[in-house]
Amino acid sequence: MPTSSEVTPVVEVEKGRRPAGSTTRSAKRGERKGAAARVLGFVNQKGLTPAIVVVLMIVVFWAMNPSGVTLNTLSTLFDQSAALLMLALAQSLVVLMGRIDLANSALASFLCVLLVIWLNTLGPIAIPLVLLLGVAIGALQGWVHMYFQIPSFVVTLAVSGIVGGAGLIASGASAVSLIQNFELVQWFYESPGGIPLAFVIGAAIAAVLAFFVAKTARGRTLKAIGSNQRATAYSGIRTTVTVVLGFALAGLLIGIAAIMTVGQLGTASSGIANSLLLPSIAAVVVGGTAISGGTGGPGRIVFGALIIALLRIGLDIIGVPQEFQPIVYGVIVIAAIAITVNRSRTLSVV
Amino acid sequence: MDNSLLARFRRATHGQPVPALIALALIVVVIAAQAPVFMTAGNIANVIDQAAIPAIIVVGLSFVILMGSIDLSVEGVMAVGSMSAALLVANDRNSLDFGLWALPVVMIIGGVLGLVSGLAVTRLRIPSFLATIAIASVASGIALILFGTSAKPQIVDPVFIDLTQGTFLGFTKVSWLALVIVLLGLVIQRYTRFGRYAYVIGGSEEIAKLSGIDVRRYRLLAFVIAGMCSSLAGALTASRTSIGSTTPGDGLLFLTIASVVIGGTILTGGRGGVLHSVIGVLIMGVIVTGMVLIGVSGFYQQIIQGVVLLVAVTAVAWKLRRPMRVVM
Amino acid sequence: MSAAEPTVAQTSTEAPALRLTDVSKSFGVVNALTKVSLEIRPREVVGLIGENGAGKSSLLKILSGNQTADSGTMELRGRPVTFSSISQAMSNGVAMVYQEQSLLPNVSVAENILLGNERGAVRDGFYRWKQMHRTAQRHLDEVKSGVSPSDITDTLPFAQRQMVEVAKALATGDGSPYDPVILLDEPTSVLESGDIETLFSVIRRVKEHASIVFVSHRLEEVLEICDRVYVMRDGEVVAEVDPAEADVDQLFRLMVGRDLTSGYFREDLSTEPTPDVRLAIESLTGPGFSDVSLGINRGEIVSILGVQDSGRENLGRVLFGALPAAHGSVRIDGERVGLRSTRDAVARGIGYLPSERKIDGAIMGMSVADNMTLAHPDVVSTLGVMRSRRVREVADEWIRRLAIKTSGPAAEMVNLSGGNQQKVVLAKWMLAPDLRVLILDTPTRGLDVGAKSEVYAILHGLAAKGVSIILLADSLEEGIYVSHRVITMADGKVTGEFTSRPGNRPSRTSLIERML
Amino acid sequence: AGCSTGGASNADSGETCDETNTHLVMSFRGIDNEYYIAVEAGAKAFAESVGAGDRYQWIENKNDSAKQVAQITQILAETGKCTAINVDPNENAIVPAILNAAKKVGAKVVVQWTLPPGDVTPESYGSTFTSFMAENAETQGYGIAKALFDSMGGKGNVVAIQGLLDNTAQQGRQAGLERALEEYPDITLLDAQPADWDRTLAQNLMQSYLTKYGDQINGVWAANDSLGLGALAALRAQGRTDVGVVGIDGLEESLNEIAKGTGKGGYIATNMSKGSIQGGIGLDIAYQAVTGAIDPDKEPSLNRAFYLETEIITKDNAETALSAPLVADMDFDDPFAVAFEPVFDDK
Ligand SMILES: Nc1ncnc2c1ncn2[C@@H]1O[C@H](COP(=O)(O)OP(=O)(O)OP(=O)(O)O)[C@@H](O)[C@H]1O
Ligand SMILES: Nc1ncnc2c1ncn2[C@@H]1O[C@H](COP(=O)(O)OP(=O)(O)OP(=O)(O)O)[C@@H](O)[C@H]1O
Ligand SMILES: [Mg+2]
Ligand SMILES: [Mg+2]
Repeated sequence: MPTSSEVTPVVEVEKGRRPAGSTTRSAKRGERKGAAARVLGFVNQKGLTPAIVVVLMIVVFWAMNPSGVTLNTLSTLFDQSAALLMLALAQSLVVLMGRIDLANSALASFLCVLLVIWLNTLGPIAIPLVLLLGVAIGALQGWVHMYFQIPSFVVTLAVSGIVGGAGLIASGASAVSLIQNFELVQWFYESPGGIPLAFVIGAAIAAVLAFFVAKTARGRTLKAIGSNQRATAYSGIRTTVTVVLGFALAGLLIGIAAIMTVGQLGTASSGIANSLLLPSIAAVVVGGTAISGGTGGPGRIVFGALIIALLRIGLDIIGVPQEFQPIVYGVIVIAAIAITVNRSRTLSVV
Repeated sequence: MDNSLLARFRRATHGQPVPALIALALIVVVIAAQAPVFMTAGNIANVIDQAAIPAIIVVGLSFVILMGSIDLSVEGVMAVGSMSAALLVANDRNSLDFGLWALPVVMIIGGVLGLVSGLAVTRLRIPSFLATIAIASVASGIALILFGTSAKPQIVDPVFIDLTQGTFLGFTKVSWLALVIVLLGLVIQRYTRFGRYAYVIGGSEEIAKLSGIDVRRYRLLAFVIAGMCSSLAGALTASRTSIGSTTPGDGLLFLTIASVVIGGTILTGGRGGVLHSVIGVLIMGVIVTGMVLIGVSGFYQQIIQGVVLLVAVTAVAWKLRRPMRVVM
Repeated sequence: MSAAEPTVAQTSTEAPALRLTDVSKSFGVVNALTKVSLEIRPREVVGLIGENGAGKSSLLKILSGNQTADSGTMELRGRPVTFSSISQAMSNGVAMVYQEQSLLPNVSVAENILLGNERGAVRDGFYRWKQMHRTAQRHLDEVKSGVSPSDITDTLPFAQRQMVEVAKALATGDGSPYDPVILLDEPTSVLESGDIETLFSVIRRVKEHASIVFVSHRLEEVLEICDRVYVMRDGEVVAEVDPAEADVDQLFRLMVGRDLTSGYFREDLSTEPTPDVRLAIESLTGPGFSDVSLGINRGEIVSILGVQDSGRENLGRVLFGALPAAHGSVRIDGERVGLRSTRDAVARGIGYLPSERKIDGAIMGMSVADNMTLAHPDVVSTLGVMRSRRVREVADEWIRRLAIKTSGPAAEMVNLSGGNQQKVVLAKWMLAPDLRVLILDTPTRGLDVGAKSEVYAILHGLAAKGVSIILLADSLEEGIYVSHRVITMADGKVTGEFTSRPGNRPSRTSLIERML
Repeated sequence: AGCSTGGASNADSGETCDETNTHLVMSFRGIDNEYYIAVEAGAKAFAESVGAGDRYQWIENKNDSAKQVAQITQILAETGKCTAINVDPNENAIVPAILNAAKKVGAKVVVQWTLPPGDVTPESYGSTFTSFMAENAETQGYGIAKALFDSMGGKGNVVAIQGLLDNTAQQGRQAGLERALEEYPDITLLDAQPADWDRTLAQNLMQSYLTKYGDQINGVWAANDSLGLGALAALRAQGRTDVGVVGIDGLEESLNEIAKGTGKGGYIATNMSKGSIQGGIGLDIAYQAVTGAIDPDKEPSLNRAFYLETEIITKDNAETALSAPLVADMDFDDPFAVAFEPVFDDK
């Protein structure tokens, strides 16, 4: 019996028409996989690719500059990426619900400013206060988004402008620094026994979130909303409440990111964390969470954040010339996403 | 069929940026009441001049967004456009002197960058959100390499500079150029297969595929066109400032995307269009100018822009609001 | 039209328009098609029937270039071909109207009708709107629709949109110089009876110069319109039937491989409701309906019949809290239901099965088990933490009890056939610890006869346990034979109420009278 | 701490740093303008003068604060104690983090432009913070304002185009403008709005100013030359050659404008930047602190925190400025010769 590939593809095509085969189809791809592809598919399915990419990158960096990749430099790198990890985790919750949070780093900056001011004036109460405010602003964003039915992209874009301006006013347009209570936030950046505390705490929070999303009823509804919000609502789940909660939880993580940042710097300004927005989104996607929502989860973000951290700082370590760094960065991000994105799940990519 | 006046008006204006126009009119009225000088011919020409380059960007951006994708590479591609334009026309760095022929060359370069974004999206299946961020990074690296290690290249070609600084019938030449490009965008949107399929693909990629439409090809083309528009905008910024720069588009990404959204082109695709986005650009431009004319403190401008963005989008999208509607 | 094209002298009536030989197709472990051989002759309507998941859609997708076969050959007008894309199939005169076909809401009717198939209306990439409108108008005239080609699709009422779909089906086959082959995958499942008649008359007319493959679960329709019928079972063609010599029972037997012993609507399983009122609706008013009062007893099945825009669908949605009620009250077992959110409804023991399974019912990206347990996580969790083993057990149990065809609880919904997806959505409510009222919006739409019959059996079983059921029936027969009582609605008002017991069924005509 | 691979272990080992093992690090924003090109040229000149060309590293943060902190922390984790850092902080808020990272391993830092927030000074912080070097933003803003006002004959109206509002240079320059305004009672400041250091935004803002104030405007004070040149383009487009513009940075383009201008209207003045000195001498000071050639704790107050001499360029000296070499003549043996004026008054 002839197989389809042996059949001569004779196609009647009339003159002047679009040539035969001008469109190629994708369904055929992936139907016949070799053993290697199956292994890769399994690795991808289990979300292990980001971890492998991290290891590969470290090996490559080490090969290029052995003295730059040591236990010491790596633990420094982990520590440096703790705030980024927090913001990426916050982003991942939002992305999981099919939304996006463009205010995430601007809110972190704003909370940093308030944390410094309040630690100076109100004392230790500043920490719970900042976390609460993060939760409140997050929840408010989620509510405005759901109640007015404005895309999260727009709401958070607007909020990033608003909290940015508010931070400017609160800080009096200059840096504010901690004059007391530094010890309350600084301990994050101690490394008892060489263990990068900030990153370890970050990873622990990621583990808790991963459990929440994968194993709890409430966490699963985040995913369900990201896959099909209407069907979730038709299952008797309060989607508005859930989305608001998701944004609120993200706000909490952003508050933690702010505490970590202040712990690291001892000061704050209205734009101190702003540059972390795009890296936080990249970390989420490189970590294998589909930007369209519904798949992936916080567990993988740890490796996504490490990949991005390695890219942001690692290129300096191995001495890539400055003007080539943006190019290398862009190319590696595309390559990393290309191999970590689980294509079988997403029907269309936009 | 409902034939009340309101219903007939609704049908006649279907797909037209009516809410955005109303918003624009309201904002103009408010500003003109506070600062009567706003309504002078000179100021209107200024507002249009300032809107010209963002308008060119949103023409390309609109097609990408209509298809449900997004292009965040605007600033990076503009940097390449600015640097390559500055180095191609008469300048103080090299002996090249392409004159206005630099523009098509720059647009081809931008088109190639758009092509790479498009290929990453359609072939590697990377979400456009990230593919274009990555390309923005690559583009800014290219701009840095073009910049090298000497001072910003100064443009000395008077014809090229006159493109943005000279006037014609009371408006800057670049305003007219933008008008031509916007009209071209409207023609493409209304009369070409590409333009119509942008709506189809944004409406439902699945139906488009099942109808035998080569979705990837059109999506790719949208990114190419967006790249061309952005690089042209970069070149025109170089003309306007008479230097090549690696950061000619700072802040324009926020501005253009906010404009597109305010105009009523929805980010999930399928609705809106070039005209919507251009009106969005005018709204943003009017607000920025208006705040200066009224004399709003710089501290509050960011907040006001954010609030206006929220309010405008809420107003524009209010009629779409209904129970169980899903908005991501 | 094609007959006018000089290049094609379609005299060889004997060469089949399409012939398949030993075509197989599998998805992983699922064999969707096994060595299927069949032919489609010029100027005939070929019926294709089979249970959900029998492989009908898969077969059509291969014919239309949407997918490629794993093995086997296909001949188009006597020459071997492989379609590697939809547009290739279209330019060779093979076109398909999909089961889940819907129109693009945001573009004009004309664009929808000629989508991907614009031919002369687009020259060198440029639209010639006049010609486009003219061509579209011609197809609209064929279906006798008053719609204008320049209307934007989502401004049309539902009924008109359906006719546009039909017009599109006609236009789709119009793209080649050859007599077209038009593949219709369940075109009638979303049509009302009047529109079905229009479609049939159109099919008869088009048949003069085209071959048509017609897939439907409504066997009467198949017998009415088809010249020849292929019966599929488990990916194989098991019979070729001449409709003139067959009846519904015979077709059913061939499809499912067993007799339709106890009656299609499973009236044998029907039980008497208890006399106590479970659901009391009082002067309820909502979007599209007003002043509805209704009492439903424990264990009673009430079907509501009405045409498009009768308001019955929204009544269902309001009862479930998915749409806001303007005023009125709803009580279950005497307790008032909040009606503010779907959550209120579920908390009171109400379940709801939406009509648009793919959009509102199933979460395609999630597993069968996740879909089943989504509404009642408490059943499978302790203190909010899901117990994986319990999830698997519960899902396995319902897969078995409802005979769901799937590889297991972890299978993704998207890989199930329509009928089986519907059963999963049903199971979502059945595992509720205290289900009191189940509202079903056209639950059997697009299901095969066997699956329909199984759904009816499930409904009777639920009623026997005391669940009250509101059924927005898909057909008059369904409404009449499955329920204890039939309510008719028109223009947002209840217009009639009929008891429906064996031997005392309301007549079709009396119902239709009240529905208009 | 017995770990011998970790670079940070250098901190507690007694190892001395000399010409053969000292790392030179320049941490700046980018290299895409004249100022940074001069900075790097000066720094390279110094690195080569001590034969450390292969241990010299230029890192960029592209206006990304978090990245700058991470980069420096990361480099220090590798190179440790024998590291001389010359840093242009992206914003003052991150200076403490940079200093703390350096202190942890024992490296030495020279900070350009912006002091850490609070009352932290090199002397109060300790030897890690070897020196602070800057141009006096207030003097700059004052100097160009004075040049502008003088060109206007001491009377008339000006508008100001500001940089980013939360930037310390902007704030200092603005203060200088205000001091000058006090000295010239007949000059009125009509308006001051930010244009975020962006040439295009400055051009747009100037157009709006012209709409709002029209002929009232006699002069434009811009917080840097990019803004000034943007404003100049807007003025030119409206044929307003009578309005004078001043800026800061000494861009070649503005020097040219000043040189070919009339001194009344058009580009009036700018402030010559000292890129190569900030790059070369800044690195030199950090290097000498690392090798022990200087002991920061023993240096006088002036040498710990100083301003460079401010040089206002007007039509009189524009030609000279234009012909000056990229790298200024520097005496690397006596780095503190450039310390012109103390930042903190002696207590
Ligand atoms: N993409 C796919 N991946 C995996 N399995 C598939 C896929 N498409 C179809 N199948 C399986 O192939 C079988 C045949 O499906 P098909 O859709 O052809 O059935 P059908 O006869 O059209 O059913 P229905 O009447 O419900 O539409 C089913 O078991 C289905 O689950
Ligand atoms: N969310 C809504 N808000 C306001 N009005 C609505 C809403 N949805 C539908 N309507 C209007 O209410 C009326 C009834 O709609 P509905 O969908 O309930 O009819 P129907 O029950 O679906 O008919 P059928 O059962 O035959 O499909 C229509 O005129 C429709 O336009
Ligand atoms: Mg099917
Ligand atoms: Mg309906």
